[in-house]
Amino acid sequence: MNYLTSLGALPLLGALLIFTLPKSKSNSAKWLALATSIAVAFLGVLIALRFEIDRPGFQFVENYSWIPSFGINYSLGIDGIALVLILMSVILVPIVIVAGWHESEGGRWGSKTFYILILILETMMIGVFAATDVFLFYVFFEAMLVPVYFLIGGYGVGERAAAAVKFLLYSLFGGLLMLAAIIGIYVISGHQGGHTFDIEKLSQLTIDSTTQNFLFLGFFIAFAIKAPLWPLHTWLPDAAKSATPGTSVLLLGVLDKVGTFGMIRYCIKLFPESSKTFTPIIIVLALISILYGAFLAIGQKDIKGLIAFTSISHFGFITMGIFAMTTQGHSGATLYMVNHGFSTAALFLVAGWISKRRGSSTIADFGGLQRVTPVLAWTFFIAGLSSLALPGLSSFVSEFLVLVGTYTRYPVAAVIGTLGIVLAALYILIPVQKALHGPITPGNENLTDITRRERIAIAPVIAVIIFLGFYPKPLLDVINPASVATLTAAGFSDPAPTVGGK
Amino acid sequence: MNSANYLYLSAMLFTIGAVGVVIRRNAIVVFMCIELMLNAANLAFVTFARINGTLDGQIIAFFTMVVAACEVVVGLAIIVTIFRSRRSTSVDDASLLKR
Amino acid sequence: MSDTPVLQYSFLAPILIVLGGAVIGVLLEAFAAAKRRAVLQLTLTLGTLFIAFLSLLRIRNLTSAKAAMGSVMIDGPTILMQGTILLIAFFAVMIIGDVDNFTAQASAVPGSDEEKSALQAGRQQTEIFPLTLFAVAGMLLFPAANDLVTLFVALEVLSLPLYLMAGLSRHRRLFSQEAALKYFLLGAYASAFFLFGAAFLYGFSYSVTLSGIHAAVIGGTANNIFLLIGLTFISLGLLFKVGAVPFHAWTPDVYQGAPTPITGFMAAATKVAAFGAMLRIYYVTFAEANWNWRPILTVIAIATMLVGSIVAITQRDIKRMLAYSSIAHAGFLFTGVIALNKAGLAATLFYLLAYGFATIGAFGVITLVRDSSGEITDLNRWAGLGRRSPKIAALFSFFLFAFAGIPLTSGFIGKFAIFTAAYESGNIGVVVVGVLSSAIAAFFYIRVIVMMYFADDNGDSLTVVIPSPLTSIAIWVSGGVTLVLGVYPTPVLNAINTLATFIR
Amino acid sequence: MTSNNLVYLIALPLFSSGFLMMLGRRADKWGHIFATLISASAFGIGAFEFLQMLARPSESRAVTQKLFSWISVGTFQVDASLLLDQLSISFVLLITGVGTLIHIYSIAYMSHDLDRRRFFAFLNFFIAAMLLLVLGDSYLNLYVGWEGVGLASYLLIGFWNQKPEYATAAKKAFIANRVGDVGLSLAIMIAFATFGTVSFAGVEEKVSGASTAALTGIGLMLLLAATGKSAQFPLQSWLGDAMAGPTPVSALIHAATMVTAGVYLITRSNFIFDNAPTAQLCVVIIGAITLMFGALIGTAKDDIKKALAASTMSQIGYMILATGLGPVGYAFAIMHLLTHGFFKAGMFLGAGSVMHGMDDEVNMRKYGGLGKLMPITAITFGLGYLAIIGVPPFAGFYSKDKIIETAFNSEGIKGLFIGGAALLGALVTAFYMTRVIILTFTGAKRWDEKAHPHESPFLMWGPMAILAIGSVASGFLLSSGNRFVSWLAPVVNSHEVEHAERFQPVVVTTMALVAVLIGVAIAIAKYRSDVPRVAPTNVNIFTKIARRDLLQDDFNEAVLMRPGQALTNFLVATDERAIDGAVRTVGAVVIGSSKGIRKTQNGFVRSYALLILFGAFALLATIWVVTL
Repeated sequence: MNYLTSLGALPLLGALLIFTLPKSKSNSAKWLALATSIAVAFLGVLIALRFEIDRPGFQFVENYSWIPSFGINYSLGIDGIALVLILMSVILVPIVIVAGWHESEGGRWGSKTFYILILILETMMIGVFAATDVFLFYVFFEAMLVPVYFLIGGYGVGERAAAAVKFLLYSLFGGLLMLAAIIGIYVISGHQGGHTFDIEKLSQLTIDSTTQNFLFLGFFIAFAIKAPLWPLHTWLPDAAKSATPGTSVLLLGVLDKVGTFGMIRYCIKLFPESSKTFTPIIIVLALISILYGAFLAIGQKDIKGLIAFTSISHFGFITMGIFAMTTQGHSGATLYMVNHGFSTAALFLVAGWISKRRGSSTIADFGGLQRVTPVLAWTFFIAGLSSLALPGLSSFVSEFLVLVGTYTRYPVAAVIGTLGIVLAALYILIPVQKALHGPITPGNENLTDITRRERIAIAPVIAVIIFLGFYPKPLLDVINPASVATLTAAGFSDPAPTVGGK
Repeated sequence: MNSANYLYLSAMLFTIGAVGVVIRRNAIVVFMCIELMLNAANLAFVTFARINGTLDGQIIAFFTMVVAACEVVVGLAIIVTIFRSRRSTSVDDASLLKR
Repeated sequence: MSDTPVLQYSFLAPILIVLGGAVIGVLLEAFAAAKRRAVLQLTLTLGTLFIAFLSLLRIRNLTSAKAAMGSVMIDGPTILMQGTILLIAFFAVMIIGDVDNFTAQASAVPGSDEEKSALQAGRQQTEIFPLTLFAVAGMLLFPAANDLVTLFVALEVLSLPLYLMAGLSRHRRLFSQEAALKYFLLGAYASAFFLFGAAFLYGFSYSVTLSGIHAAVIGGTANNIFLLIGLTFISLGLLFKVGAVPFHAWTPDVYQGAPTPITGFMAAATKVAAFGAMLRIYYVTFAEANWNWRPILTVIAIATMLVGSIVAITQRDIKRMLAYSSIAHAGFLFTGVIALNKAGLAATLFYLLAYGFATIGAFGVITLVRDSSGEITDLNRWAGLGRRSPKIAALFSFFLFAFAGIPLTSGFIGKFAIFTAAYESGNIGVVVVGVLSSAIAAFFYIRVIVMMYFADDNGDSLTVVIPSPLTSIAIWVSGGVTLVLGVYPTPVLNAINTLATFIR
Repeated sequence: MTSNNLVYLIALPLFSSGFLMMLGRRADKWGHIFATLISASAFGIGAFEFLQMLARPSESRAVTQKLFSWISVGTFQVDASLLLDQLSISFVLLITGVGTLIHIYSIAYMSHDLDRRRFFAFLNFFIAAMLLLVLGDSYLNLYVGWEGVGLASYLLIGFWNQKPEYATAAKKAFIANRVGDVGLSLAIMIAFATFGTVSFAGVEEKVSGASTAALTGIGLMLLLAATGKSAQFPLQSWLGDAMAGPTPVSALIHAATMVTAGVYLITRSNFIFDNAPTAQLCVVIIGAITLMFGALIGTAKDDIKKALAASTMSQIGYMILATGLGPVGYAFAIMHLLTHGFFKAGMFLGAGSVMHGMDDEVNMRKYGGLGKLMPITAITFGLGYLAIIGVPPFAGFYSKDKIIETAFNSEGIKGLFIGGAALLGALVTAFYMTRVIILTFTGAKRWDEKAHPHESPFLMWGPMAILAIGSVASGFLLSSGNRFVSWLAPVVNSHEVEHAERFQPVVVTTMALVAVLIGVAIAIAKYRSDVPRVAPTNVNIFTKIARRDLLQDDFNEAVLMRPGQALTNFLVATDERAIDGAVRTVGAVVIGSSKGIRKTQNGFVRSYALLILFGAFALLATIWVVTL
């Protein structure tokens, strides 16, 4: 059975069904979308259960010739890293649908279109993580911009069109640079035993270091825009401020992970030597992202902008973990991707709910919410704690792994990175104080607390956040072999402890 | 007489035509300049044919004349139409489409 | 004396059929009743193109045959390009068939009583159909031409009808006439250069056939300055036709002024023909002299990509914007030409097909967006189109995505193929510029989408007419082709790869 | 030895806390009782384990419980597992014991608060986190508890966060703690990089092979952590503000337990500090500075809780100082920690009782003569007072005296300095504590007519009484026959190192008692007469500085906060203008060139022809040049 294709095709099928619905039935479109996404989530869990932890290499491999004249194959396969990211994506989609049950109603077009776009996006998300053919990856990578573009521009708020355009242009720019690099490596493969896009075969190529550096940059800049890494981040706050909360969740939670995922899967795997060359610069950029994102988050007046900048800080951690080139760093970074997905989801969803109730997303307009809407306030608080990596919540494990993994190779970077811990406390607690604490700001007296639907949406997210904080082992067990494999293939090994090393 | 001189003449005619297109305003004159260029080419063809002693070039000259005649038909049609609309044959007057 | 000339009619059949159809069309103008002329002409034209295509299929397995005493070369690329031209022309004619786009009486002065009465009488300038066929015939011949005379004649045969067709718009006739005038004057100017170049090539090689010139190029004994002048001016003629910088200036004006269906036809089909001829000349004739022309063509390719993309950004008129976009695409195509390898040839052929269909579709959609005074090409007035007719807007967006080279559209595969070929030839700088200008180009395509979907309806009388069946077939088929070529281009690519070898 | 019960110590209160939070208002009626029972049962388990431990020989008293493998990546292996040894059981009993008493006290103290259930949920959460802190068998497990208590502290300080200044105080506490946490996490990183493990046992085993630099690094980072959590210089400023929390919280978290976590951390890491003399010296210095710092601040505060908070700071300074004195000091530090837990908690509860009777008035200048109206409070408070200033035979005497003695006897000139500081601290302590007693319980009444001071109910004074008993007896119980020192010996490796004693114990004790007497005398002399209801403003500069917490807040504001805010504002502007601006500039350049090139498209056919002509020349020229 073609598990991965089925997984990817299912949402597309749902989208098609919704497309055939008459216009008036926007409610059935919702339910259909929800049903589809839940089915996809179940299939995703099934795949996870059938995943064999100890088997090296890609699993659930599918390989069909697609465009033979260019050596392009439709080939899918997942390792542990891809698996957890796919799992996160398919779990987040139904949550986003439930959470934003009415999100589709304020848009330029009807609900139908909204859910079609969401489901198409889900297909693309699965595809981008599952592709093992570089060309196929690129196709998904670029094509997924289109639904997001329309989701932001069509259903967002404020300067949504401008934000959507900015998002698209940034991404296209990066994508096109990557295209040039993909072409480059493809041409080189042609000189060394036949044109191919197969990731494994491409990683065997011998490329001279100058070329490798340029190709690496082509890939890396695209991923750095996506991730986003300072100074290529300015699209993100705008997009996040304009998009609906659900879209933002998918944007920051899943799409941006493609960037960091790509760094592991493509940058390091294909260009180990250049990865080594550029590591110092990238670590510095990551550090700047961590601190810069944190400071900017502190300075934000808009709650969504704040979350966006916290994400920039978090992506700094992820990038740093990846380029620390240690198993702790890599596993930590991968786990961080998942955890960040969930904690940002929680933050964005709750922020979206309270903004909608209040009709404003300016932090100063809130105040005393803990007295008015206690459950919402607590949910936001817990999500915030996860974001500041409180031990016992999921992000802590990953953030600490990243830091430890970085320290063993780049102590100075890790030391500077830990400053992010303090700043994280500031950027979470300042808005918490302004929005949740203090006297009740006029205009907030009559806000309603969380609804049943919202409870259903947020409960699994919070549960995951807490569960993974205490017991990240299931994920780490899956991620570790993949991290080790990536690093071994690229020729890295963990620094041994100075005392009693192996 | 050195046949290269015919080539110089041809080049001169061509240049006159090419420059004439740029400096003259009247559409008809511009068009005639183009015809001059075509004929310069014809002269070159014939000269080369003469130098080489083959007939190809001379035959091409006839083709060119036919084509030029066709061009006149089409060109005059267009110029006359626009003259009727605008009451002017200045090519500078037709400059609505720009930027 | 030599043998009686053998024309080999079967090889020339597609061209001859189209020419024949055109002549019959002219006769129809003379003898058919005015009321039925439009239908008859349309049927005749589509039928002619269809039969021509069938006859082309019959000779599709020829990979090397000369016809008309070696004047016409029937090889793989010829067949591919003729096929592409016929297909594009077929769908373009469907859109042209919606004769509301054309003036009732071309000879009538705009705004005159004569024009009004012609309009009221419902007269139609059905000569547009035979003109189209003549142009198609020229286009079919152009890439197949194997000697200088044929090349020149084909160039003129394809150009002259287009000059006229550009002036036949129903609305904004002053624009249209001006477009015709500009196109004609500049086109003739460029033709003159072309001919002058041809003369010097003849003087250089004492041969009019491409293979003869090629032999002289390899021999290297003949007079080099003649080769230089010949090469330069021949190139100029071709560069003009495809709208390369700095010979591009006519493109935006003509594209904007001409009747939209004609613009679509011109943009799509002329490009195929001109690039076809260019490929043959550079790949076959001057390949060995590439160190002469490749550097400057590289510069031109870069300039064309950049100028097209950059200037398009600030356009307010959608047709004009697409004109600049077509200039940028010419630049992309150039990177395939100067790659000078088989991959480049194949990529260019694929790109031409992909771009041709997207162009037909896009201009087809533009013909549908109107108010009472005709088509609306002012971009600002496209605001809210996405709400009023979502399907048409979606289709147009899809074409724009194809132009921008977003994956899952034909444009992406084309761009990928062509950049790959360029990279393969070692011309990495061109690839980088190509990629950058693609990024710039994306901006103005997206701007149109923003206008259609995200700008607020300004409530003016913009309507989308219900497309006639033919037009809708044409645009939806174009969309379909664009999608299929993007998702599963394998059959087409295979066909191109088998056929794409020039024969000298 | 393993045990299966340890997890319940943590799980019960943790569950209870989550349960009460989830149930919400439904649990309002019985939540406080439920939480108190849970806390009591945790104490029960602790006591049970304690008895079991007593039954075993001293070298095998430690028990462990492995729960599950928590983080396992490459060589980074951390189990969620617990360790109960002589050190941790001392804390467990203190935390659950004092904790339970304070739960009981709070039932009455918080009875009028609508959110009492939530308060108890937080208290239970704190108990769980604090127990995890002392039970974790590795630095990382400790870290979880470490941040957990920080969170609990944050929540409880900000319990009445509808008042903005309370919310700010909570935030300040959390941030200051986080700065310390950076130290802890860095220490863990260095430890992992050095030893390849972060468990206490693993590190201790390999410690001998490590370089001094690494050990010093770990030590200093742990010290940083301790300064954050235990309100030591220079991270002490949050503690005063933390008094915004309800008084039981101040008693439990900010006096008895959480703030002493730093002492626990250093004692737990004795194997590191014993091998890193530089770090140890820093510990001593920080302790000495803080004990003076706190004491000086204490002299100037009119707010009863802030005065007590300053005293806490100072007393923890003593403990930290003791931990820096090497193997001999750990036991005394912990002993002082335990006795301090009793008397300071007792005094805080007493202060709460006073506030309870005085409509939450905290300004001691508006008290006066309360002894007669609140006899039980006055007596329990008084017993705590005697303990803290170190009057024999009260608890504080035993523990503090030992610290001063050890300080004096440490080597070289260092001993004289720190001993002197400790002694001076004792003097100042006696002064400010006497001041508190005088202002609050004796003299003329200075309160408003509206106030009706009254004794607190039994639920409140009961716990106070028990703590008072502790303040009286615990010192003697722990120190007689060196009981506690030998109890802790297996953990801290203090194997009776013989010191050349500079001062005989009798001498030190005498000096200390004299110092206390002087302090008390000065206080009586100064506050015997009438005390103005409003703090006089024409005081000397030192008093002013002391009232402002020795300018620590001003320092932080000037050096950290303002530059930080400026940096933030600068970066926000940079992001918009410079970075996004750069991107926009690229766009503007493209658009500008677009407009520029458009101008060539002027609509005149002749200029197009000229362009072609020009192109022709350029083409010809280039091809010609290339050909040459």
